[in-house]
Amino acid sequence: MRDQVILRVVSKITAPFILVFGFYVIAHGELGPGGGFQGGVVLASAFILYGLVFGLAELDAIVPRRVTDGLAGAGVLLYVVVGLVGIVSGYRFLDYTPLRVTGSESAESWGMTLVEYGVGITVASVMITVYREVSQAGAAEK
Amino acid sequence: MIRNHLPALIVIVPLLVALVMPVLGRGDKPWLLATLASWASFAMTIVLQVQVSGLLRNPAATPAIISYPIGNWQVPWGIEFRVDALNAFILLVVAMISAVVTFYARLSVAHAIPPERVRFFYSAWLLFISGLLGVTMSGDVFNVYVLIEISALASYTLVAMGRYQNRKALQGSINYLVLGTIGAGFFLIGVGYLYSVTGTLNMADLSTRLEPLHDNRAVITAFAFLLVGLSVKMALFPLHGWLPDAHGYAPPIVSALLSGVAIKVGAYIMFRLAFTVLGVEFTFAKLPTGPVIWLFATLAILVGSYTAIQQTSLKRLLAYSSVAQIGYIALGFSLANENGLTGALVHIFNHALMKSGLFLVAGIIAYRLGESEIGALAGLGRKMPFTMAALTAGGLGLIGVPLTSGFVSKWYLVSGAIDRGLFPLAFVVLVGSMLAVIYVWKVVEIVYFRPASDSAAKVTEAPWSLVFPAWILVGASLYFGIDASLSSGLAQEAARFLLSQS
Amino acid sequence: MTIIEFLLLDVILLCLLIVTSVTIFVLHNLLAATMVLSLYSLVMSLVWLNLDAADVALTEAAVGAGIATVLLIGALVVVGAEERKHPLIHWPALVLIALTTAALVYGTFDLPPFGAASAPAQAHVAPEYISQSVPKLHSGDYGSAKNAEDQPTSDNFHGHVPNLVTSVIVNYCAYDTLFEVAVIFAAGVSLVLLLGRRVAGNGGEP
Amino acid sequence: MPFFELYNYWIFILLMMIGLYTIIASPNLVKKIIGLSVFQTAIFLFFISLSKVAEGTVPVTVPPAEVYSNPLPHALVLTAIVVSVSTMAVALAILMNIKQAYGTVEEDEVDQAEAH
Repeated sequence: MRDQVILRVVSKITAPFILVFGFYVIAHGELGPGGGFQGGVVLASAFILYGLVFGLAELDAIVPRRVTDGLAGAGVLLYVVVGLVGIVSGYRFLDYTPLRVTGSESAESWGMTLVEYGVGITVASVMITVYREVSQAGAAEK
Repeated sequence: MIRNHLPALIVIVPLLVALVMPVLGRGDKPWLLATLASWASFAMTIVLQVQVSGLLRNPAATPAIISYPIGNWQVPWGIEFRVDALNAFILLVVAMISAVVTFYARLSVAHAIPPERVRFFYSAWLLFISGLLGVTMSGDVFNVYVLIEISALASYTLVAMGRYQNRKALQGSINYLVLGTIGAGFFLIGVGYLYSVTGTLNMADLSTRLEPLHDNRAVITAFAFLLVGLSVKMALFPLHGWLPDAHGYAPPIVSALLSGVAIKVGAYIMFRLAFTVLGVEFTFAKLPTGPVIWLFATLAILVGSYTAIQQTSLKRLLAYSSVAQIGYIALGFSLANENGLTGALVHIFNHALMKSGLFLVAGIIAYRLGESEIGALAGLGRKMPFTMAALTAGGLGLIGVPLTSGFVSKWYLVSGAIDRGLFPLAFVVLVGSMLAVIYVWKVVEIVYFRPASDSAAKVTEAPWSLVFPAWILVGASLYFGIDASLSSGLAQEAARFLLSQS
Repeated sequence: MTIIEFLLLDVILLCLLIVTSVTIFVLHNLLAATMVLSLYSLVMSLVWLNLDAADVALTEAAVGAGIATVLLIGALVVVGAEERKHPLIHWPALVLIALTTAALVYGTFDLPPFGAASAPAQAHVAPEYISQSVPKLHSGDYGSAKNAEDQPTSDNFHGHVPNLVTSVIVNYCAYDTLFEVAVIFAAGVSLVLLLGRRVAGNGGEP
Repeated sequence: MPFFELYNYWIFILLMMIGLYTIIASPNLVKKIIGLSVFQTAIFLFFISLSKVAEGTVPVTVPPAEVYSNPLPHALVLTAIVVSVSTMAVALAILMNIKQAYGTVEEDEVDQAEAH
């Protein structure tokens, strides 16, 4: 598909919008349907689209394997760290109280937001890894 | 501060280390971190055991129950970790075996897995351990499902890693996956039925709300499905079909943890549901659980031992022996009296030591010889004296020779059967031991009384970093055969706790 | 939407589910079976939407009809898309299924009626999730199950998250969710272990 | 009439059994994995059926409504869906390895290859 100029241009233009939409879905989870998992899938789809159009090598150039490997762990790590903050500040594991936004009536907490982003990061990186491994296995078969 | 958060930290430490594994390089660093994490969990488990057990406090007291509501949400709304005499004991077994096996893993993994994958291997390994530790403590039935699934998912992959030695590992892995997922599905249906009639997922809350519902047909169905699902996970006959291939062809350290610990965790959940959630009254008086389980337990002991005799591969022999040993645990469960339960629980402890030790020995043999056919062991008694002594000592434990820990468990089981007046069951335990004599002797005879083949002539003793951990486990199993006061004391405490729940 | 409309839609969609699932079994072309599976997922997500589970429906549509389909197609490229013909009747399986069905149906007779507002699942625990007034404990200590310090505080969590499902996921069931993400991570690690990097000259490997 | 009270549960059982039958009766391993997906999704249908309250609405409080369906089973199923798709990914990866090692993904052919 590398010769398809329209595809190349369109996918380059849409990728940032898909990314923004992904973050929107993650952030929107508290208000309506959506959340970390769904948003993560959307985020990954931007990269997968890029990989489909420009090939795996190009995708590796933008997001090296080490980055996705690291981020896959980092997302869960963010989640665990939010949990540990609860312990360190004298509450229990996964207690979001210390991460509350002070002065906010709705008692919205950073904990919930960070946790959602943690989920999104892991889901997105694993989806990219899955796409990579499966399409590589398919390419090796040919 | 740490003292108050042990239930959360025991699970989180291995998980945390698993997460950073993929960014580590090659070399020994992944192994070192994994070992540190598993020993840290083990150390915390010991502290937790002391906090819970009445036996280890001075003066001896009744065992405590520790509740750790995660996120500080009040139970039953939030998820709770609940540690009592029963799961503190199981937790100790899980953490202890994981720690020793991880310590052993370095050379064995380097031998079995391509170097660029080793760090991912340890990542999956720690996720497996973390899941098992979590299942043991969780007080929420759906949380148990999620944790069972994470440890199972990691173990499917770990089993498949045996393909570098034998492609049959892949077949074993996919069968394990399909059956394991169906088993988990059945468990989930049971959870759903219970939820629909009680409206709760918390085990303690379930047990109070189920009290008036013992005649409810949905509860009976739920119990049946939970039992079947868990029987798949613990490989109770006739649902053991996945075990021999998965345990027989996985990398040795994976077999050690699967056979020693993973199937026991399934058995633990069965104890938990039958005694503390549904209650003795419902499980054993209202439903014919006792006879059904002892029927299958008997068949497991006889068929498992008999099939073990016919095996030509050491690891498959050990795998079939595990089928039989799960039979003993189920037998003790079905007796539902103090001696029977003590026997089952102490056998969980003893068998974990023996079987993991023996799989580590099988790993040493694979490391030195590159195969695990029993015929290849001929004459190794002189070439690898320490390894073969461990093999023999572990084998004697499987038989249940006096002064080994296997004897202690069988003693309790036989007395439990006699207490109930079920003499045929006591007889089955004895027949099982006779069959074990045959399969153990088959190996020992080849090791010590056959001349070494040409290829074996150059074999030397394995490095101490492999032999020593194997001997820790086998040695411990010998020690707890001679002085069983600690192991059977804790098991007895747990058994009394279970019987006091109804 | 009236009850009748709801039931009608539910029944029609459920019939579609039966048709698609049987078709999946009968088809010998695995690519076709994959397509029908994604149809099954889509219909299922419509059923769930009809049953008020918008979040789940969205996820099922993305996962079942999206990710699972892509995964299956990727796998079929490698393993081949044609299933060998086999007899459709498998007696041991039929016996097993008959027994399982009997056990499950036996249990349904004591389940609360479908949609009942008085069912235990609706009456216990759930109201506090919906009003987001779950009591919160105060201390970080424990000693025994009934710790005197562990009284609910007046400082309840009155955070109001409009999406109640998200509220349950990230608050009360946060631990499940943590391990859900860990499962995804485990799947990623597994794929690297099982498939990874077998093509020579790949980048990024140290 | 029990039918209208319970039919949703019976359909879940039927779908689950079709999935289970596909798993057991198909010798092709990919088909088994597809069957597994049908089986698991049917169990999720059971949980969602439990959450439904007649005349209830989607559990989102904007705009406010009188009756909401129960959000807890929704949360459980979300978790379970993710677990099931992860299992499927691992299963398919193992199958690709089996194809590489044995040249087939038909169960009986794999068994035969091993017997020789």
